[in-house]
Amino acid sequence: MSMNDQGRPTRGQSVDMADFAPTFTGNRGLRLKEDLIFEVGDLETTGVDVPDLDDTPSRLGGVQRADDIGLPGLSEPEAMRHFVRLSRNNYAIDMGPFTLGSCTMKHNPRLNEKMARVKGFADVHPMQPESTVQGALELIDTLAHWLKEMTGMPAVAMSPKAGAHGELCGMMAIKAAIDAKGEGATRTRVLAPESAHGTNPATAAQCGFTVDDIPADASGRVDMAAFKEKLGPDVAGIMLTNPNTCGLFEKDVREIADAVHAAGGYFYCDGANFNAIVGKARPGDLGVDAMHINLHKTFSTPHGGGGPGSGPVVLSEALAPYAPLPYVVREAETFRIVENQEGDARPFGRLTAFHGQMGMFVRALSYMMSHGADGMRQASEDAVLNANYVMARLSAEMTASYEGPTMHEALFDDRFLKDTGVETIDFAKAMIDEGYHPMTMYFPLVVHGAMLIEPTESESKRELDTFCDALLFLAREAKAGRTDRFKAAPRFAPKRRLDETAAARKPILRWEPPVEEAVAQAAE
Amino acid sequence: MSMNDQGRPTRGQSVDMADFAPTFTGNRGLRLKEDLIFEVGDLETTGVDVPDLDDTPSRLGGVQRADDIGLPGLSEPEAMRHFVRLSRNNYAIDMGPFTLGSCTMKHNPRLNEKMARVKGFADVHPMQPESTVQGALELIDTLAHWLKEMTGMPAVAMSPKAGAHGELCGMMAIKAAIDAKGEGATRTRVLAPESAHGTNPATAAQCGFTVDDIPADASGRVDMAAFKEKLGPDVAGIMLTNPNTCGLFEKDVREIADAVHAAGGYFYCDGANFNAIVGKARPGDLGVDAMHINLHKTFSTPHGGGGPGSGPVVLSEALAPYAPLPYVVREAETFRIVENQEGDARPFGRLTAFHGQMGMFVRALSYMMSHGADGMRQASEDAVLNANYVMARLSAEMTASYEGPTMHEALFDDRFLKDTGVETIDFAKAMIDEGYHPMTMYFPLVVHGAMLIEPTESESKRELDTFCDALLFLAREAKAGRTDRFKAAPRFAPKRRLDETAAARKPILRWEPPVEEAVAQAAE
Amino acid sequence: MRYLPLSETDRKAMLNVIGAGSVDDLFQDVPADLLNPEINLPDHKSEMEVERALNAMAAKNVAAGDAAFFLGAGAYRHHVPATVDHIIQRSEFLTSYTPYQPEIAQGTLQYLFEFQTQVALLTGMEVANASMYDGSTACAEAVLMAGRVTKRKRVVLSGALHPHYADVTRTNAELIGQTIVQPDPGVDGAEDLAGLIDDETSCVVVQTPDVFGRLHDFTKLAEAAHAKGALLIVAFTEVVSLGALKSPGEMGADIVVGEGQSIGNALNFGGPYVGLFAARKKYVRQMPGRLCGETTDAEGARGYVLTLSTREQHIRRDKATSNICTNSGLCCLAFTIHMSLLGEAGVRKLALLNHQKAVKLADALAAVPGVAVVNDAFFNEFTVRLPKPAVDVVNALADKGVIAGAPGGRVFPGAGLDDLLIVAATETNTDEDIAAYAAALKEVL
Amino acid sequence: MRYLPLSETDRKAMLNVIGAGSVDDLFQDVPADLLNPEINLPDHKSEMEVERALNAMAAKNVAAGDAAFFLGAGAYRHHVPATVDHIIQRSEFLTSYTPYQPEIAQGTLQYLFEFQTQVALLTGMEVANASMYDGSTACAEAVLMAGRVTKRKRVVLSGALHPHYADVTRTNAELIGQTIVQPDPGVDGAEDLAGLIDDETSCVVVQTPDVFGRLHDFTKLAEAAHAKGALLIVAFTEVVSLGALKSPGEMGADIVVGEGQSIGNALNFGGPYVGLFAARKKYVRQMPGRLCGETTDAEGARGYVLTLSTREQHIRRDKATSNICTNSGLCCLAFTIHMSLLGEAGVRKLALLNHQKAVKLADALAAVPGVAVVNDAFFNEFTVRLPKPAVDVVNALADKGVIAGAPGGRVFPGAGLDDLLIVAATETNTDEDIAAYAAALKEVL
Ligand SMILES: Cc1ncc(COP(=O)(O)O)c(C=O)c1O
Ligand SMILES: Cc1ncc(COP(=O)(O)O)c(C=O)c1O
Repeated sequence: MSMNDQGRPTRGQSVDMADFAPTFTGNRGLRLKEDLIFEVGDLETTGVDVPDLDDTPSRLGGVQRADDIGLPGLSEPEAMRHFVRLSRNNYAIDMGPFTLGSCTMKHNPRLNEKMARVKGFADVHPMQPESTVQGALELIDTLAHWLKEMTGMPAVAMSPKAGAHGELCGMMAIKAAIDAKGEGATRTRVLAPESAHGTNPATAAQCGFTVDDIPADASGRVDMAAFKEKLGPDVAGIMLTNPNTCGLFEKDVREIADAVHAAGGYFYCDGANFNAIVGKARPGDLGVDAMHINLHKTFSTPHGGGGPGSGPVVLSEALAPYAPLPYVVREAETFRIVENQEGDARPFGRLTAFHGQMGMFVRALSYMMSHGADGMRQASEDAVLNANYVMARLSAEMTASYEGPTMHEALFDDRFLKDTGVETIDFAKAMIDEGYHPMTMYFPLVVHGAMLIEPTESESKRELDTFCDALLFLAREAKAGRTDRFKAAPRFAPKRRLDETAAARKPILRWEPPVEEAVAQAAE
Repeated sequence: MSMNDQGRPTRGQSVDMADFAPTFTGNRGLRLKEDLIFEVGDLETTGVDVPDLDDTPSRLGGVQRADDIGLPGLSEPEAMRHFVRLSRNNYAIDMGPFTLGSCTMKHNPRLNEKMARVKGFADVHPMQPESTVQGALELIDTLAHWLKEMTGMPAVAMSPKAGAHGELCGMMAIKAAIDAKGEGATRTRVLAPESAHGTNPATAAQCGFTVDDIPADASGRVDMAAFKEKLGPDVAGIMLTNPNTCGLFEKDVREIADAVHAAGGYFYCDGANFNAIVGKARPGDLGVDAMHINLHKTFSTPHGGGGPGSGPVVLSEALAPYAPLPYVVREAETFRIVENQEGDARPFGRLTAFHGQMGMFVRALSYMMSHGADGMRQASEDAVLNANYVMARLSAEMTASYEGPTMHEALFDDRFLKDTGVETIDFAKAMIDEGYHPMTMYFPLVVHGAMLIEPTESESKRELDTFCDALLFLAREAKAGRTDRFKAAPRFAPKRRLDETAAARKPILRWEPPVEEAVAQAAE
Repeated sequence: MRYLPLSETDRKAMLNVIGAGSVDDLFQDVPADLLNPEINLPDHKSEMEVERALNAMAAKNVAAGDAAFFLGAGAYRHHVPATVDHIIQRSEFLTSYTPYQPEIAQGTLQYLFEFQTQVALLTGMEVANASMYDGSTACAEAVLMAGRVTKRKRVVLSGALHPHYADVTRTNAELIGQTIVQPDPGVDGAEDLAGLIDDETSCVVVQTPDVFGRLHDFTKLAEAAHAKGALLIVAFTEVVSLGALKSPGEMGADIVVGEGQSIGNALNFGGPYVGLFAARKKYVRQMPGRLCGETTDAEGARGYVLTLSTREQHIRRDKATSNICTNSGLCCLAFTIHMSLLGEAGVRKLALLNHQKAVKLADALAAVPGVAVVNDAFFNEFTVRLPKPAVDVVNALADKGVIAGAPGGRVFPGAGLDDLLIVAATETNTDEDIAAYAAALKEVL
Repeated sequence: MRYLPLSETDRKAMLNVIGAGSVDDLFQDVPADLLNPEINLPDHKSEMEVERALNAMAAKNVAAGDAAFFLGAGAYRHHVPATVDHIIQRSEFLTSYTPYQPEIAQGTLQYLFEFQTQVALLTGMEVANASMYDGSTACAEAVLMAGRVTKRKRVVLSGALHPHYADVTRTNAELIGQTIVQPDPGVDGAEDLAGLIDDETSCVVVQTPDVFGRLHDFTKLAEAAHAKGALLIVAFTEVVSLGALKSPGEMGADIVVGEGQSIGNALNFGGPYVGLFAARKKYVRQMPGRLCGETTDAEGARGYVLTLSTREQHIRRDKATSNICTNSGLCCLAFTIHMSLLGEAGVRKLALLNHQKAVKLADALAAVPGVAVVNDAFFNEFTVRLPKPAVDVVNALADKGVIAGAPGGRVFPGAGLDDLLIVAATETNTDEDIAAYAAALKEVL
């Protein structure tokens, strides 16, 4: 309410051209331009005082570097300013709703950051003697226990570095299990819904499988008839996201699992949407053989502008023996890290150097302990409640793709924009002007001009109401033919709309010294 | 260069009204509005999980609180967002030049922040047994040693909490010394230049002295004739800032010191401008009896939007005995904190609870050790070089008040704006649109429409060049009669120009519940 | 040097533009014989080296968190949410100056407005300022303010006022000819302050919880003071107590001052802390320190500015209400964030939890032979009487990893209170800490 | 619960709007008998309690900084300036997603562009991507890429390639029918890799400094590989070495992969780290991972976007060059900041300082009776031969507060290299650390 009172009524009028005469610097108040480090720094300047060298003779055996690398250096004040200015051109969860569907952009507690920086976790080397890392191994074992409890699965592989890496881990375990049965040559086909995230088919292919799409039914779920059609002795398994990428729970999941198992295949579940059901339902009860968990989604480790993530994979009894190296075992009061094949374990190999994303493990366990069993269930309920609330409110002007109730996401398509000349991308860019990060656009592929909204449990009702009011306003504007607002968008962002086509046509992937400089350098 | 290339040429044209149709939310891209916590939170919500209470019976003896306090609570995600959004409406050193004269807004190294948070410093109580705080006392003693070395003074009082508090400390010591000589009743007049910072006369008055202004001569320095005129048996001392608030070094400082001493008075030096001469000249050599040092200026402890600061005061032999309690003494290998009168010390009293701004001491020592004697001297030279460079470049269009060379500040007045209709404040607000925090305006009072620029050593030549180009551009615009740009400024800041007169006329100093609410609450 | 952007090339180029031959030419006004003195200090060091040196000093201290910790006496160890320290380190808050340019300082100004409101609500007063250095200087400023309001020069202090607060007040007030009247400190029986108030009295300064942890209702004293035209100034050192106790405003206080460190701020060996200062609105023009007020901008949008600055030194100079300039900005922010996180529900629960821990501690210590708990009522701090000097007991316990409290002999030197020990408990104390304290105490007595 | 904004009142109001009776009505698609399972885990905890529990675990580890530390073998302990950790914790960097909306992600995109350029310069290559998970996965991806480029399936690995890199590569490559050829690891004599390259070979993968710390110039090997139409892939585990050594690009490498952890990132018990991936421009369309490119906005202003995404899974699905999605964003930022602070002057000096520390360490250890330094040339890591199994020596030294290095028996289990110890030194080692190591080693041998 008072939000709308804060002078907006008059803002429109008061704007005249004088208000927008360009500035000399190109800055606009607190909106600051910043050049590249290559334009700010130089080869002499440094922002680090490295202690002085002595005359110890070098033993580099004749392979030392001859000429300049060409790296600019910035003094500490210049570097601080450079990166702070850059940061201010970003949107972030800490600034407002970040409703990217399938990304679970929830609040990132700072307690997690604090804990991950405790020297006993951050300043420990992965190859230290076991006696000096018992606490680290205990933490991994404890997190593993929590993950197994929450999923109802008997085993978990901790080393995958992100969701897609977890998919690789799970599908490699499936491949190993198939090979162990001597069916490696024959079971080569993996089923996946058309709505699947790109990493699913990419992963299957990277494991040497062929991918076969399953169509969706009218309700946005797996078409059971078509699915059963496709089952056969050459089927290695199915990769299914549940709740699926339309935000819907696959009602028939148990039947799907049974059918796949009956056909001799395995059930890989993409756990990216686990946030909808943590504490509400256990993948283990649904017949899942392998599922990755994006700690950087469900368990709040920060996305950091694209990573790092962490993708532990829970495994069924059938796949557990094939879990990759290394893994932690508890023996009475001590913990051991197993780095080589042992006993009757049949590890399919190694996925990464060392033991996985310890920094993310600490954060995730900090999140899980803070919420506890009760808090995690409540979080899932709130995530689902928020999504259904958004679905209910926005349906007044926007077109929901499927019947509710939905789970943690609300999926809309562009039917409500029909004949307005406004497309999903224009609508998204107009949201930027309103102070919001757009929802996921054009995914999943099964609906036209998809807009997939995932509010997560971190949004308050107050925040969601303003968000919905703004989207309803934009929808009405579009229908009223005010297309400028959309085609010109974003108008207030650090940049106007960027030309992605030009970028791809002749890619400029790095800074190159301006020609004069280059010549000068050559001349030297 | 490339800064100017980044599309500005076209920016002017491309702007049409559609670009500025108001948004629904009132947000503008990453410029986000945010209400008060009282409008965001409520009495039920909390962002802290306080462990549960048990049934231990209370022993509050009947003075427990009856009704609500009325404090809104925010969940952690809401609180994070609230304060992050607020923060984005601030300008800061980390964003660009912050050339407030007399404020020494230099780079604040993050190493200092890291060190101040080490548990051995941050999580220590001021009343712990001495055996458990030897390191803390050592740090205070070490910093004291560095400060005495840099100033050439024999003693230092560490407890003052900021510059003005340091002034109080120094003037109280002077008062005590005068009283000790039995001249308390007669020596009641303190001399201070008209250009003095407001805290100087305020401090003198708070110590029961009367203040007598000394005029400035044509060169911006103490008018020696007038000064000597004013000396007499009733003079307690002089409060002189050196370099003075015009950024000039008081050439005759030694003569001034000698004259004051000859007259039986003391020389208080306001050390706010110490950054100009650290390692270049020592106050002790200039005849100073007391000088406060703003650790939050000269020694880089952050200003934090108005504090906390720290203002240790170095003292001459004459004043040392009157230093306030408490103070640290080293005895062989151990340190002791003296909290009560001892030996022949004659402490004038106590200035604050406990021992002073430990958190700032750690930061300042971290700064001093990092720079070392060589680095601090270099820093002062660069601060002075930067100021003279700005003075030289800006003099092309702006009117410098006094002959150079100047010290760490460049002082301009508003003569160059004569007849343009643009005043110092308008010029300052136009700088905001260009992405700069204005310089100090209308201080010192000795020149008309003062603009006092202190770049500090933290600015690179590149940054200063852009800054100077922008100010020269604005000066030309003003002279060319483009007054809109100035009167309408700031046009791009989070707020347009704010009405300070209205604020003072009927002050609203706190949030009050909207009437309906108030009624409702009463009704309960 | 990592902090200095200018290269030698830059310096030469700049000297050229200036027209100076060398940097020292720019220092020509400094007496030549004093320029570039010999400085006996080491040269610059790398981050690594500085860290090593400072960590070595820090390692010589016992961090409160590494002991069983029960010390208060004006500074309290509370748990501060990680969010607080994260936010106050935002560049925009940490590295900004006093908000002299409100259009680009709304972040700071809005939280100051929120801070002032929170403080007014907690203390039950009409207005609060944007902070003082700490509780003790706030107390001294309150007494000076009372002098301005009443034009009187006689000050009555309670004997149970934190002695540092009393000393700071005395140091400031006596300097301008005010006289201080104060009964001796003591834990037995109540002091008759009303009886000390006369027609020359500007104010009476009291504290609750007082330095011994005792709780008071000053309603009657307020009436007595007002009857004589004097102001009642109520001080506190533990702001968390306001979550559980009747507010000074309700008791009729005219000015309320206190220490805000407990909320949002670490112990920091005594500073920086944040002084809270609240008063009745009618006295606002006599208040010291900065005030943030609401206004509108050229477009009619709500915004905030520093206001009523005609009270302040930069305008009023020697007629100013105080010489304070820089205050406790960032500590206010920490306070505001922590208090916003707690909210009504959180702060009240936190206060009660503190009280419950103290009650448990009191019972545990009372069970130790020879130990007597003095207070019948208290919040999270109370006083015990020991069979031997508390200083020795505290030192002996420190060797056993227990920081036991503030000895009467240190808090009130020479006042004959050496057998008293002032003990505090907070939410950070575990039941194990309490048991460990009691056990160790039994051993050393 | 502190992280959940919805109040019970909110929940009821929202259910009304939705038209649902209870939250579980929204879960109607979940088989009823499986809804709300019993979960055997504790309920929510306060910050204080979580901190206590996690700190207790951390306390059971020996932090590298609390020991004399000389372990490398793929992860290196360097001093990271405080500025780096401050900046990566800025909300705008920490809590943003992959820059899918470039207009409000220029902060992330610009540093990625700077990162790509820094990596290209360091490796001496034309282009670099926006990071992989770590050095080992980058290595595997490089081999898969070589397969796509050459359409061949035979891979030659050096025996001195970090065994984790070799294992990860083998695990990925064999899965799609590639065959791996690799000589046994050894420190005596050079391996004849050129001789192993045939017309079926897609690539040869080598490392310098290699896992034993030996230095190589692969110029000849590059020619041999190219002569057979195979690609040369050069890996490294210590990026700081590029400040002192001839770049792989200069040697003729086609793809360069390595671990970037040393710059800007802590040890973190193995992760998160940052994989560096650079190649010749002509192969860019076969590269895995994200690429950031320059473009202009509607006003002609320079800006950055993710580009060439037709290589990636979200567009190309099962035909993608890799399945990678989330990469090491924030670790790239840490790398970019630290490298921007160092710059040319800093990184070269840092590299030489590391080398000098290692030379001193080598001399100190060589002086211990029974110890032989294997390498004649090295950067900051080298191998010593001990008179007894290195594993036992390392454990014995751990008890003396020395983390002595990586035992051959752990790095190459069952390869008969148990008497080897791989030792690293960096700028963080003091001369006292080095002396302490030598002294302790003498004792335990
Ligand atoms: C449904 C789904 N599966 C898999 C992934 C891949 O996870 P990651 O990015 O952690 O590799 C994502 C991430 O966006 C996703 O949304
Ligand atoms: C010249 C001068 N003297 C004294 C002061 C007061 O210092 P502080 O703000 O630390 O109290 C200042 C601060 O602005 C100043 O500029």
